[in-house]
Amino acid sequence: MKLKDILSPFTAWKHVVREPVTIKDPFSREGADRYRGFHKNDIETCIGCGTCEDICQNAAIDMVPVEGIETKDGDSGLRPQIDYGRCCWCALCVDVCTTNSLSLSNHFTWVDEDADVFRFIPGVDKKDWDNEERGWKKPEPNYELYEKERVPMRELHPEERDKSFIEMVKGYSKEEAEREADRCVECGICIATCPAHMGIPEYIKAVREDNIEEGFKKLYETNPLPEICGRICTHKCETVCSVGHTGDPLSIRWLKRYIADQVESEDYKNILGTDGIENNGKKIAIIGSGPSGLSAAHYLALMGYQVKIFEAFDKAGGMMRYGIPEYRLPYDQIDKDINYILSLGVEIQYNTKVGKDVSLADLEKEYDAVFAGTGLHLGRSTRIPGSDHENVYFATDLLREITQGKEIHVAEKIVVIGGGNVAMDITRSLARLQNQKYGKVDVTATSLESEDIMPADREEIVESREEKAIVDPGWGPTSIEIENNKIKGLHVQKCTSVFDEEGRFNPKFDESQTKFFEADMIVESIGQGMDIEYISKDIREQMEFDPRGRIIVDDYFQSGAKWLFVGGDIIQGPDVIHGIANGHRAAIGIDKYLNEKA
Amino acid sequence: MEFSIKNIGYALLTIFIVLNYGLILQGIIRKIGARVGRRYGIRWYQPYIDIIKNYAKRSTITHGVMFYIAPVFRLSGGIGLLLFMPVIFGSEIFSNFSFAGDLVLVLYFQFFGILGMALGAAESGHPYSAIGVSRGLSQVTSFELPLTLGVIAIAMQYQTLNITEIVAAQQGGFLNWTVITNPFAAAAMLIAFLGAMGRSPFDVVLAPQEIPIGPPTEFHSGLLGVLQLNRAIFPVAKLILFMNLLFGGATNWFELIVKTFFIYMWSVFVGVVYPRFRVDQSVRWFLTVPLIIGIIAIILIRF
Amino acid sequence: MNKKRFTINEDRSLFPEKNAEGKIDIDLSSHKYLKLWQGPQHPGITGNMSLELTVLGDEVMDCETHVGYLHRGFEKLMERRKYIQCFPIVCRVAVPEPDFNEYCFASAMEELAGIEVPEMAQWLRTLVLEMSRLQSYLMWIGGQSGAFGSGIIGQWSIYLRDLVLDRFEELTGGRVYHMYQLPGGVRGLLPDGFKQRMEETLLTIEKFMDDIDKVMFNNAVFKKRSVGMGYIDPSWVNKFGITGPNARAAGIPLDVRKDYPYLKYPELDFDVVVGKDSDIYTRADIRRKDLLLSVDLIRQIFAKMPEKGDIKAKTPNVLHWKVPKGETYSRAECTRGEYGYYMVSDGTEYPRRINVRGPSYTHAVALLEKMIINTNIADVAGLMVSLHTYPPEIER
Amino acid sequence: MKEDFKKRTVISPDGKPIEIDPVKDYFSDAKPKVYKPAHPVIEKFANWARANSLWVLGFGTGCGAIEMRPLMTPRFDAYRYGIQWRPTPRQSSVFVISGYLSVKTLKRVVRTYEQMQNPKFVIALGSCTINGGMYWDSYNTINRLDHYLPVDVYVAGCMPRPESLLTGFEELKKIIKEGRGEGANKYAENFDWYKANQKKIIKDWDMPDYNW
Amino acid sequence: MKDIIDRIKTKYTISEVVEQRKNLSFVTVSKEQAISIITFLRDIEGFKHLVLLTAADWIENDKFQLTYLLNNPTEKIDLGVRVFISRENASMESAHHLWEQVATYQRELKEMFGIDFPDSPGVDKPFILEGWEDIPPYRRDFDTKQYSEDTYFPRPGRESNDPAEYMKKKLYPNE
Repeated sequence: MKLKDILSPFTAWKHVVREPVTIKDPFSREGADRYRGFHKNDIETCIGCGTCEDICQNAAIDMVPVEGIETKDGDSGLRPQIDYGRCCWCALCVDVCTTNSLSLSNHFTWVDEDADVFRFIPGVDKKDWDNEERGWKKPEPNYELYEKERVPMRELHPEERDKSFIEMVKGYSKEEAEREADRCVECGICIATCPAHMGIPEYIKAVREDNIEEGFKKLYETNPLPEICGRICTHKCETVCSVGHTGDPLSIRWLKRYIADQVESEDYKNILGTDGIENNGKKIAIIGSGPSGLSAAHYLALMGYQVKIFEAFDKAGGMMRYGIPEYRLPYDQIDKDINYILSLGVEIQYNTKVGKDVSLADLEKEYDAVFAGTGLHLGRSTRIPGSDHENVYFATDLLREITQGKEIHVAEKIVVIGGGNVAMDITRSLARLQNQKYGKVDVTATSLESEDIMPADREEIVESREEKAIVDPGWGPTSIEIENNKIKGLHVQKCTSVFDEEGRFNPKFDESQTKFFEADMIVESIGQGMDIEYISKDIREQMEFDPRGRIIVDDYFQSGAKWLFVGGDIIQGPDVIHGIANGHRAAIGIDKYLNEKA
Repeated sequence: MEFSIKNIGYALLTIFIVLNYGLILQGIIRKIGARVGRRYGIRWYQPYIDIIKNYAKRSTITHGVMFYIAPVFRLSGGIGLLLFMPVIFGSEIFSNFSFAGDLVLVLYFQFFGILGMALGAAESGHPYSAIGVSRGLSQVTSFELPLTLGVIAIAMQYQTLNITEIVAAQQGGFLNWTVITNPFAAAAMLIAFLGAMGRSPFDVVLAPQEIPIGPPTEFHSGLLGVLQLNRAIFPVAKLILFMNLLFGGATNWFELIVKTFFIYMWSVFVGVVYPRFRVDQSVRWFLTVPLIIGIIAIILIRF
Repeated sequence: MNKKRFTINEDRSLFPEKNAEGKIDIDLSSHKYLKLWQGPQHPGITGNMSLELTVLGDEVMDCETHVGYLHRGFEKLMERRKYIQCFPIVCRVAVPEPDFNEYCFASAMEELAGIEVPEMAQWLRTLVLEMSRLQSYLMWIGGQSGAFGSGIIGQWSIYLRDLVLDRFEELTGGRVYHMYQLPGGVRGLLPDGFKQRMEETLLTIEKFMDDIDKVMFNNAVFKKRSVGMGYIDPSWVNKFGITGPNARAAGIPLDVRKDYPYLKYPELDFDVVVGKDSDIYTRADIRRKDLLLSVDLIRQIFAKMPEKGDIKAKTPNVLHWKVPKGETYSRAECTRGEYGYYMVSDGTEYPRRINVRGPSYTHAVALLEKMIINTNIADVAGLMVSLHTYPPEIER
Repeated sequence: MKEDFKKRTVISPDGKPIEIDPVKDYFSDAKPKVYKPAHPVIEKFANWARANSLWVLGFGTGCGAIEMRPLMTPRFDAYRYGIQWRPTPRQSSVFVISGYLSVKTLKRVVRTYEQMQNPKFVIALGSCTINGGMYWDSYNTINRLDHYLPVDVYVAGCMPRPESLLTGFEELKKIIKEGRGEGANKYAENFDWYKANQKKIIKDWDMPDYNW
Repeated sequence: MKDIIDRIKTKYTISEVVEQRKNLSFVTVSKEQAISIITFLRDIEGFKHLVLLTAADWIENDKFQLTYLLNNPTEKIDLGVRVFISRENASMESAHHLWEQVATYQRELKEMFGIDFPDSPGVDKPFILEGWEDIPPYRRDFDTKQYSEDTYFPRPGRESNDPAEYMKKKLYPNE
């Protein structure tokens, strides 16, 4: 025992005169800026996707309905409720939150006698820490628990594609598709928005797990035209995709196409197991072989009905074939889907226009029920001065003629009026034709809506510009200048707003700002109208119409004339997926109607 | 010395003052210890609340008769030690029952408490209590040796066994204190004092990390309250004993408080910084250094 | 120093004879022995475990450790959690030192999934591991002196640990459970002014460590209690699977940081601290030096790490991350020795089997049971703390 | 049942064989009593003392125990609020259940709780005691503490910080001062229910129903 | 590493070799030869240190996998020795004579997987669990969630909705 060892411990006593290091007031001590304290949720931003619930390993999060928050497209109306009898404050729910609405405050004290109170809906149940700025937020930068950026779709370069009608989108490879499918958080918000309510998360899961057959079956449960839909669907699902709130939405459409592309025509029946459907002896007539007609035909055929489609043109597909340019939707892909439907025993009678070649009344007699999905084929006119000129065309007519292989008039300078997808289709088709004919492009698309509210898909606008077409939105056409019976161009004025405060169509213009688009051909593409001349007067009397002349149908698309079901673009739309959904629904309705009748 | 009812009143007054002083001292000493650990520590009046709390406990369980008697023994040990010494020198009221041979009796009372505790703790049936008691007895036995040697040396020095007389002999300035006049005896006793106070390195009896917490493990509620009362009185009584024997006693309460506080601080001063000896080490230690000093003291006095 | 193995009584004639297995046949009905339970509620036992001691007088004749009071079935729970969901729970395996769990889990998973962690994240991980080591040692040092009955060191060191926890809170958002080393990277860069505040903390630690040196390591009584006590024979290191400071105190330089370099340790300059006396004091001293080494390493890390960089590698969507089939073992040097995760993946979203190899598993059961025999019951706590065991990692 | 607890015959030191039934002989199995509060004035004073002298049992049952040390040490220094630690259940008045309880620990916790003297209080820390916490699906940890012991205060967090814990103690003080800290009486009143719950999960019940 | 495996191969049969990384390989050996291979590795090849002993349940193959992870502290390499044993009456030769801590591992395996190690000291004593009556919990066929729900009754009042189903209920209940 050394003396030093005995004495040196006494140095500890110097601390007795030093200030204690105690925190004077521990009750109001605050957590660090990053502290993972109690939950906050911005319920306005939150969409109730439930990803937080999925990742929570403690099963601490419940998705519960909240008063005052409605269930709508892209918002389940549910909000996370957190059980502090489970939570471990790992903040993975914050990190994975698709909208970044969830965060943690740096408050950490919650004491109570009752064990049942430790359960609350952040943001709804008011808490002291709701307005606390500090606390855990998702780390930055480059910190993602799932990939926020979309796997880019390989496309033909503008130079490669602007002369021909070859399909420009190449489709995903297996690796790309799996990578894209991996981004899905499986919330299922998209299902409600999809008119056909496709099982989107399920088929994406099938892609991820490389189980194409399973995915393909899933597709056909709700959609008999996956090849077509996989290319030209308006993909409303992607607009509500929860992943899209803080990143790119999933390429749901391309994944659908990926599945369909992987399956060869000859394997269809095998995979779907649709051999040997028993015929139930009932006959259904379908007018029009557009998406709704084909969809209805498909599901009716599966139910055992004998289905016959009456088609006015010499090929099936309706607007899908005659309204959509080939570079977006190659004809062989249309045939792939249609051929499968036909293989189920569906007959098509081409070149038969109901109302002209055969009357609706005849169909009523001959068939147990009739489904009409005749679509919108009539172009609408702007009715501005000069719009009756012969070189003023309707986009639908031109597109149809291009498909039919007819030589159409292609001028050197073209103006397209309209901002929808059809306008873009015709713009780009004309650009290709100009390129073929003149080696240069001079086509301008102008629309009433400004660029941010243009109804056309974003990528359509971008791609149009890539193909050297000019898109100049936000102008309202006033007149077409005609000189010597030749079109000189289009006068437009600035459109300041399209819809009024109540959301009705009521454009306002700034007359001081005008512009003149030079052109020697003008294409109108401001919408289409329906042609229901084939429904004779006596039948119409049984049916109901709304003040704007549209047919009123019930939930099953059954019109006032009980045997007549109407669907597709004339009821909802215009787009393919609504048509498919309507056709499916109507098929169920017809089945129900006939069963009840029997 | 005449015994009268009045003396009982005086004794009770002494006990009351010493109890309060003991409790406050306990609080303050714990605060000082906490300060070395850089914290504030308990409130100075916490020992009071603790005692009230323990008496306010509703239930008490028993392990047998001795279990009840032990705290009483312990407390009587403390009170006995106190009451047979003059607390304030020269004061009629606080001279208590000091008599001619009180030094011997006082030494006995040192031991009395732990013996009573031994009986009760054994009755409680807890192994830690049993181990604690055996440790306590061996340690007390070993530090009694140097302590007694020191006391004998002092008794020989002053030729008396009466504490009052010993104190009287030390009056007249600090140079007359035994600690100056008989440093070896004082050293032996002060080292033994460390053992008597039961602070580390000699806290083998309670030893929270080894046998939590030794003899009183099973005592609770009111029984613990009694032990706590003793814990307030007993150390002060010991302090007064050492003050009387070594530091010239006290002629008033202020002097008593100052002196006893510093004597107490001696054990705290050592206790805070050292870990605990093992029992055998502690016994060995008492039987070496202080024992030798004590023997030297005796020899020096004798010759 | 006294190298002789400690025995209480030189005269062993009073004690019973050992049998052929080297153990004593204990006949409890002989009334010579006392059964003594230490724990689970016992201040001298680290964590919630208990020792069933059979004592003769003051001396322990037989010891059986009882664990399982903290068993939560992590290895089972992880089998029904996705990989990402295992991430928050692994750190709970060893409460006072969660980061090594996070690292071992993440690195095993990254190895199977073939993910390269970005440079910056590796530096941050190294930093967090060293900080964790620091705070764990600070907690231990209080425990070691406390086990011998000196409370004052614990007061200081837990305060110091709290300062480190404050830095942890700033960096990781968690005080005790940091949940910082996510598979693929880490969860945040250093906050503003962190280095400076950490430096202040380190200076405070160094200052207090000087005092602790004087009060604890140069303390006559502490030396008396610890020198020559709890001897571990170097030959036991392999026999019992001893790692870390316990092995280093016996003169065997086992340190995963040097032997199987991981993260950024190859770029840091340090020597393995080795002792030779293999008693409680040496082990304590090794840990003190290791603690100061951590302080030094943190400074080195700050000096060498880049200012900015990616904190996380790109990983598959964690909600359905499938780790390729395979099995691996990843290890790290924690304060107690080699910490490891053995992971078996069957190619699904859920781990097939994860086994946590905590160093306490061997130290606190087989080794402790052997070492405790023939010691004084007063030394049981000190001996146990000197092996630095954490029960939660034994039973998980 | 463990070997130690089985009935057996032992030879006493004086050579006579004695029959012992450890469970019966070594423990008392009298049921707990309900203790009526004293006169309101006395009770109020007593409650003030109880609230200001919280003796916490030093039994770290789960992770939360690690935050006890900061409380005892300079940084948070709970002693200044009248909170002190006792190593023995007999003398403690507050039992802090620091997080999850495995069945094996619960058995010890029940015993320890029963050894504490009335009035006694329980503070439950963390998610685990409320609804199972992160071990909600574990086969070895309980989900709801209030099924086995009466709980006075819950502190949320995983694990709760020392500051929260101090707030919990303050809350407990408030409860005691208001005279609502009657957990021990509640336990005695609903003794059969608590016992049934405990026995349901503690499979090797080798102790008397009540250990004082 | 490769030469070590070659050397083992000269004496024993190894059915599968996986090189996980440069200093970690796994070999599969038969139940009969396992202990003798491990002893060989410990005594001749310098794998003196046992890192861990654990098991994995391959219920679909009706096998338990035992992994003895050995470490060579001088060469700084690890070798995992895998042994597949049948799940039915699972039993394995004890290795407690090789390393002291193995008995502990074997006790745990016996308790958690029900793999018996005859002759291992104290193998039948409960290690972690107390009064366990169900099948050994680490076996794959033991459902811990189910057990917990049946035994520890979670706090009532929790109810969750799946967003997709809830939206269907709210927005298109009939479709």
